[in-house]
Amino acid sequence: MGQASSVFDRSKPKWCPGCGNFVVYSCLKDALEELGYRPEEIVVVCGIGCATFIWSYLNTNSLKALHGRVLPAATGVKLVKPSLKVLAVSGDGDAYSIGCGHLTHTARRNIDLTYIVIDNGIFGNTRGQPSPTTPYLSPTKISPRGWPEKPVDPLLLVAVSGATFIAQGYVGNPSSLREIFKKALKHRGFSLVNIVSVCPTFNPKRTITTIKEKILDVGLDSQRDLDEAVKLLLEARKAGRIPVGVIYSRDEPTYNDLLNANSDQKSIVPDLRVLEIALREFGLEIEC
Amino acid sequence: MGQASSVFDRSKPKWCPGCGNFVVYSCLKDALEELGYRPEEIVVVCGIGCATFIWSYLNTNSLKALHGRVLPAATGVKLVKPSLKVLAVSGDGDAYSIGCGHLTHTARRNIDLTYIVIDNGIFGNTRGQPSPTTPYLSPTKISPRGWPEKPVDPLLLVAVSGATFIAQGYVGNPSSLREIFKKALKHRGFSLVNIVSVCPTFNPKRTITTIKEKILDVGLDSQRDLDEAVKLLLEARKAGRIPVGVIYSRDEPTYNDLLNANSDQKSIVPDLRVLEIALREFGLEIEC
Amino acid sequence: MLEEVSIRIAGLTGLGVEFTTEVIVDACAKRGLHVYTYRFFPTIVRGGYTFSDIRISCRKTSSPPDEINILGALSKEGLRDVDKILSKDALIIIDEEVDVSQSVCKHVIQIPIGKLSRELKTRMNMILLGFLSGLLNLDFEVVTEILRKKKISEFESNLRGLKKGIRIFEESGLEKIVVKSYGGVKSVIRGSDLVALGALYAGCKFFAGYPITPATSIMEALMNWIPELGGVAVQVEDELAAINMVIGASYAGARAMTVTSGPGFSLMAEGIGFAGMAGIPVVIVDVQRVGPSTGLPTAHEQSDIDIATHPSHGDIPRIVLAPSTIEEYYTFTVKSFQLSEKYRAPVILLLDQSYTLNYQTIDKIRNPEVYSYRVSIESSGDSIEVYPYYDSEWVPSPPSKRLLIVASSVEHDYRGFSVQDGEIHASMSDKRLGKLRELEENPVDWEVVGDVDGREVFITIGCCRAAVEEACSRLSKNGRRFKHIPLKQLWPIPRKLREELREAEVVYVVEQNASGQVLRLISKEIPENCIVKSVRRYDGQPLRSRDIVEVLRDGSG
Amino acid sequence: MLEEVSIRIAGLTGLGVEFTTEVIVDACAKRGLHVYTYRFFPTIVRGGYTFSDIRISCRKTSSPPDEINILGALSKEGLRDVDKILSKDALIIIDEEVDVSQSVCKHVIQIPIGKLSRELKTRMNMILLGFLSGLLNLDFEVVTEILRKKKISEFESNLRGLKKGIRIFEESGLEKIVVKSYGGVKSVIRGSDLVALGALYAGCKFFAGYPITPATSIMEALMNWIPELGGVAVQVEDELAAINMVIGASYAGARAMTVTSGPGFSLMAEGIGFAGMAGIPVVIVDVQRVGPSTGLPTAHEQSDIDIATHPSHGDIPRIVLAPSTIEEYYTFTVKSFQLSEKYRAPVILLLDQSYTLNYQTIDKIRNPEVYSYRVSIESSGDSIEVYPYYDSEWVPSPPSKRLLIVASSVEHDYRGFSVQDGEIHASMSDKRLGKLRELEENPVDWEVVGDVDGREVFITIGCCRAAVEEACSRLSKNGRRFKHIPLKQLWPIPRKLREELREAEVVYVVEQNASGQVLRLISKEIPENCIVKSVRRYDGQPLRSRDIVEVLRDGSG
Ligand SMILES: Cc1ncc(C[n+]2csc(CCOP(=O)(O)OP(=O)(O)O)c2C)c(N)n1
Ligand SMILES: Cc1ncc(C[n+]2csc(CCOP(=O)(O)OP(=O)(O)O)c2C)c(N)n1
Ligand code: SF4
Ligand code: SF4
Ligand SMILES: [Mg+2]
Ligand SMILES: [Mg+2]
Repeated sequence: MGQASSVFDRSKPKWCPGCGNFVVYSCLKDALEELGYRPEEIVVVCGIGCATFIWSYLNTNSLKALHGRVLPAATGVKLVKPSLKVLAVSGDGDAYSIGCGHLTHTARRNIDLTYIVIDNGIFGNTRGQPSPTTPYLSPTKISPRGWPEKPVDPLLLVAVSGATFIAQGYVGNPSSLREIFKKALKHRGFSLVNIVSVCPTFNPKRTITTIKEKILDVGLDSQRDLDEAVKLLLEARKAGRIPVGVIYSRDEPTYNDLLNANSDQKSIVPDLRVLEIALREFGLEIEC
Repeated sequence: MGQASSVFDRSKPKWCPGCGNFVVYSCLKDALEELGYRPEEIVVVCGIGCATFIWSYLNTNSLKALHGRVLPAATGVKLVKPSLKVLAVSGDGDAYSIGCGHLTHTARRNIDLTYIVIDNGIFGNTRGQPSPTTPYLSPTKISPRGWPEKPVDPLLLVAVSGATFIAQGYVGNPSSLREIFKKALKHRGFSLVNIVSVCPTFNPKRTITTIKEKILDVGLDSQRDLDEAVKLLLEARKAGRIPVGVIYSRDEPTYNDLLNANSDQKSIVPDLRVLEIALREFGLEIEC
Repeated sequence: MLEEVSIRIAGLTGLGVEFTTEVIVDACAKRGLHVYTYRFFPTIVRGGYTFSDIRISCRKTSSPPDEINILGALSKEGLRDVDKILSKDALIIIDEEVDVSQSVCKHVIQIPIGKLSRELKTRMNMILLGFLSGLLNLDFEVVTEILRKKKISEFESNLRGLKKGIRIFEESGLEKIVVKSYGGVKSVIRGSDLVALGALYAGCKFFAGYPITPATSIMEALMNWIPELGGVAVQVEDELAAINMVIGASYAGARAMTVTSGPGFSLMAEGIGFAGMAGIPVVIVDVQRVGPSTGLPTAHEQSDIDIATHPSHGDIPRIVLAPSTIEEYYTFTVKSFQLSEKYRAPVILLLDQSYTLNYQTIDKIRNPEVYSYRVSIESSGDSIEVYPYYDSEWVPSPPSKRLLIVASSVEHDYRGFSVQDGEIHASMSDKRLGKLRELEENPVDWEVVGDVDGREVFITIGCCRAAVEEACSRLSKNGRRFKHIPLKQLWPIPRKLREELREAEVVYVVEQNASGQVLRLISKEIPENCIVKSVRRYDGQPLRSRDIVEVLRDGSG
Repeated sequence: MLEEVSIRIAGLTGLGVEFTTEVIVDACAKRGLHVYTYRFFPTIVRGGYTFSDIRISCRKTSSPPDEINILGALSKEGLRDVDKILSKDALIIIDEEVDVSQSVCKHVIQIPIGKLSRELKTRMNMILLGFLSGLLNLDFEVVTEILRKKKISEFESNLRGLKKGIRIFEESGLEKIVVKSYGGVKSVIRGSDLVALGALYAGCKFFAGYPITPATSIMEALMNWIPELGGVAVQVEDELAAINMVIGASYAGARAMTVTSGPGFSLMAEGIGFAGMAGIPVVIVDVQRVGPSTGLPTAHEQSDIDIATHPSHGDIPRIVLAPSTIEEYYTFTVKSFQLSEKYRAPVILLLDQSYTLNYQTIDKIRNPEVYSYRVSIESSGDSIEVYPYYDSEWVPSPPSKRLLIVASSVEHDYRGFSVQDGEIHASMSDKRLGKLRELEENPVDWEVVGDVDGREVFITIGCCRAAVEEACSRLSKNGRRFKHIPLKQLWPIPRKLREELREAEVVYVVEQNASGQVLRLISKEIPENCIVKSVRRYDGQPLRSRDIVEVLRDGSG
């Protein structure tokens, strides 16, 4: 697991022993290295939660944002500095509970960034409450009689919202996860990588073994159209399977493309062109 | 249009001439009457926007909530007073822009309420900005070169989130709309009725005629399962059609059911049973 | 020739009150007259009561008129609530079909507005416009030109109405009302446009916002102009997205801003704290409206002072400015960007609905000096350095060669790295807050007007300045000596305030909210032995100078 | 026999510092001793530095100890930062594998904690617990029983460790440390449980919340107990949903509350304004943590006073209370519900992390009288009436026969119907704010302690009360006379405060934030001629009495 020192190492990762975040962290680092990125070219925007501690350990530009507001913050970065590679990192609570609205909107804008969500089915950092991916009717510390919410289906959600790259990985198969990351990072447009992960401390029922039993390998080279992708996801859900691989991928204009915002912003201060606008629109003279 | 005076009339509706809200208002009133409801049994929870002015004109219990927070407020009502019939009313901005996150969560909880969204493809009340259902790439007052967001697909969104009743109506066919309302009101669980409507003042391009051309009647008695419903919606979208009717309907336990909250709350004050809990858990004596 | 005349155009929304106002205002300005306008309008788009007051004067005035001399009513609703505001000799122009027998006013001219508009297939407001432009002696060519420019598609029918209205005026035998004018063509503009222009001048290259009355017009202006200058402006899903996107954009190097009103500002609370903690410069414009909660979305109030000065949990650095003249709508916006960079703090610009949405004549503006702390820092050598994002005068941004920029909502050391250490938190807190002491000593555009030795002292906020200046200049003729401090920097509270009040005998704090938010904010600066009078008007309309005159006459407050 | 002894258990998260603390505390309380605990812990779940201070005393104390007499370290990190806090004759118990050559302390006992735990397949903390229970003369049966009750699954291995630890202590030849005790078994509890119990007693039947440290423990308690009493408690998607759901539930008739901490509170800003505008009673608990922004989520601070007292845009009515004793965590919660109904205002309960999360002994509680304004009103006759939701003493709710209940975020008349009228807005504003004047005159649980004639006056907030009381009682032995006002009602500001300060010569305002938020809030109540000292500690840890003693000795502030 990424033992050799890397340009992306900042400090030694700290999570509970056996935490899935270690795997994600090292696969991501490997993928970035293999694609030849340099730390200065990358901005990692993170929310709050155990998953997002990646930001402390990964040596890149980074913006530690608010809980649930990762995508708007990451969008802001991409819109003014399109030359940067933007990664957004969340846990399942950050992304699908408080952040759920932004997910739909960011997907439909096709913002060119990769959203990595480490989905351990629990709020780890707040010590083990159910999350939007906690299984329906399962008992939890605050719902002994069963959790009364059907889980969010993040892949379907972004599929119907307009995401142009949808993938799922899991922490039991690091080499596949690394490849998924590479595909997602190379994609131009909004990509979601949901990673089925484990939290041995607060969600001990979910282990790599129990996940493994449900894996459905869907490969890394999706030629599916949206209908087929949705069908695959619906069927997997019905069968209780976890599809792993690239589910959907398609080239479409990004938000930056449509806004004609494909070069880096530099604020020219003061911007004297405004004097013309003032004169033209209001006959207003502004002296310098 | 509901000329005869009704127990549900509070004051004369005021919208711009030709506004689709008139039709929705009168169909809803008719549906409530035909189902034999009394004003005291109903709570209308509204957001902010032209659509939501219905709350002023309809004579029921009513809670005028915040922009985008209709569903949480309505959920609160239903959870403590299950005997009430709860209607939530929004415009497309209220429901799908700022309120988008709550939509997914309310659907997956299967809260027993009917959500009526009047979708005129525009922010009417703030004077005509694009909404989440404004067509992709269409020019708007703030995006002369085309609106750069793919529209939200509310029906698909709630379908994959777990809504148990999904319907779409349109203001060009009041009698069908009335029947759709009746079906939705009779449904036990979360029902969304999206109504394709018109705003002649700020969205003049969308008229009843242009809508009518795209209507795809899917009937009022859906026997579809979720896969079929999703397929129908995807196909209609691809074909540029607007499906109208009941798209999906299914009985499932509601959140109230699972929380065992099916009788009306009355606060017993003071609740002396707490003295036992204090003693049992902490050996703490509380004197009265 | 008169020195000033005030007109009210009133009726229902959808009848063109706003359009009529704009044409009259434009035509007056072209004639060298000064104008100030204020429009009252409801939330419903069509069919609600609305009016527009136009003050036409030979002098620059920036507050609503004490009296209305001419009322042009487009429907019977136009007569609502006019008793209190009409001058004794006021003239009412109204449709002949309206029953005016209840009218308090002797001078009522009834003309067949409705009938003629139907006959001529023109709009009612055009007939009224014609009548008024005759009455006010507006130049026909000028008015025609304005009509053509404003709505070319309806030009022909509008012109028909205009001409008919003029004819009716001429047949009425009424005398023309002519206001003196000095100097040439005046420029008229709304505060919203000035804010947008100021932002552009300051190099604002990113805007994200969500529509909300009365801030939408700034947003719309920015959405149109920013792309023209090569920047990015977006309408997003809600205010949470807006503020966080602006933070992301600013982190990445662009001068960035958002605009909103009360409800949206409340939603931005957490984001504003994030900007303050991470030291990311942002500018937030809050155009105030009647609160609390959804309140009266279209009406004027100054009740966001509490939240603007205490915008988030924890000890966050913040700068709150409230421009007091229309010119400052421009200059303060320009300055906000540089202040937010220098102090690494969110700058909140508190505006008035009345100045933001309404046209008034404006003096020639002088651009303030503008300076940017944004730099591109190139690190040398092989190794990658982490830049102390927070702990520096300069604001670099990615991508920078071999340099990483770290910023965080979590407590951090000077490089931006997370810490758990309470001592570091304490020293970082001191650093974040300490910088602002400079502004406490040297507040932005501090000004004391009126009689600097006056013992009766006014403290005003925002647009209240104009009404108070007008009232004071009237009453100082009776020998009373008024000092007047338009409080433009609400946070940090300027130390100079205390000094200026040292000799005060009476302090009037003038603001437009129910609870006296400004007074509460600054009350500890007022010497104990002095009489404090809280002057508040909070009925949704901007202060008039007569409100102040009454207070001063009564001695009440 | 000693009067008191203080222990620190320290190490890394995941090693059982918390568990060990709970067992010791429980066993002490069973022996009739008083305890106060404070735990420092990081955001990372496993592997971060943590400690827990336990103060064991014959008297009730509610502030952290000035000195630690015994340090039990579970790993080398346990030695961090101890120089300043260890007493001169302190004893350190630590693993034999740790290098202690740098230790300042002479009394270091090294025991094979790690080795034995591996050998015995038990946890390290159990061996330490055994050692400490020997040292503190805890009853073996009692400790065993607690272990059995707390974690039955690990009981056997825990017992092995315990016994081994006791044996090592016995072999060490150290003397036992015995603290005097008066009276019988004490009850120990955390503030979080008291808040939950108080809410239940008040008849709270609805809870909605979103997890956030350090408020989660209240939420978890409520989620467990509310359904037991037939109510509804839900965890929802975010704080926006939580506050709005609570508003919906309260409108529908249930006493309802939510709990959060700073970031969540900021997100609730808009909702709190809605409750205030619509007159819907809600209780919002804010357990403060270090801000701004995400800050230090697990550390103690009192920096949400600014936002709690100014929580939303517009002029909203609000009541802000800050309990000053652990008993008040219960009684204030009970009262909050009835205050929010009586005044139709949101009640914000500002709590301290330190009291909320940590166990301490508690006096027997007397229930306050509790009263509900909720009624079911049955209208008679045929017609349907609309109930004046806002404009009444009583709070009815749907369904009521032939009665409709209307409540609104938009400005409304007395029935709840939307208006555009500014005059109505003005009068409704007065009505909303006017009610609170009663609380200004008669604040909740007003108390002045210490020497009521003292000219040196302390004003404290929350848990600072205890440290100040302790310091004052120590220093008043030297003849100084201290008056002490624990400020429990932060909004509206009690008028009595001004009266009580009239004779003051020095006022010390003691609070735990960087900028002096309480001082700012009340500074206008302090007479001008008196010396004001702002005493602040903001390094994430609760105030100790020695902090105050130092200030009083220095004369600095
Ligand atoms: C506004 C706000 N609400 C709540 C929190 C508390 N909080 C921190 S992380 C988190 C959720 C953690 O769950 P997840 O996103 O799944 O991350 P994990 O820890 O499981 O990796 C919550 C609720 C917060 N920081 N901010
Ligand atoms: C927090 C907040 N942000 C913004 C607004 C302003 N606002 C009022 S209604 C509305 C949207 C209206 O659009 P829609 O929901 O589609 O309703 P319509 O008027 O079209 O019926 C907006 C943005 C507000 N009231 N509150
Ligand atoms: S609590 Fe769970 S998610 Fe967090 S670090 Fe530990 S194992 Fe990982
Ligand atoms: S603006 Fe549009 S939505 Fe609003 S009332 Fe007018 S037509 Fe209807
Ligand atoms: Mg998680
Ligand atoms: Mg709409």
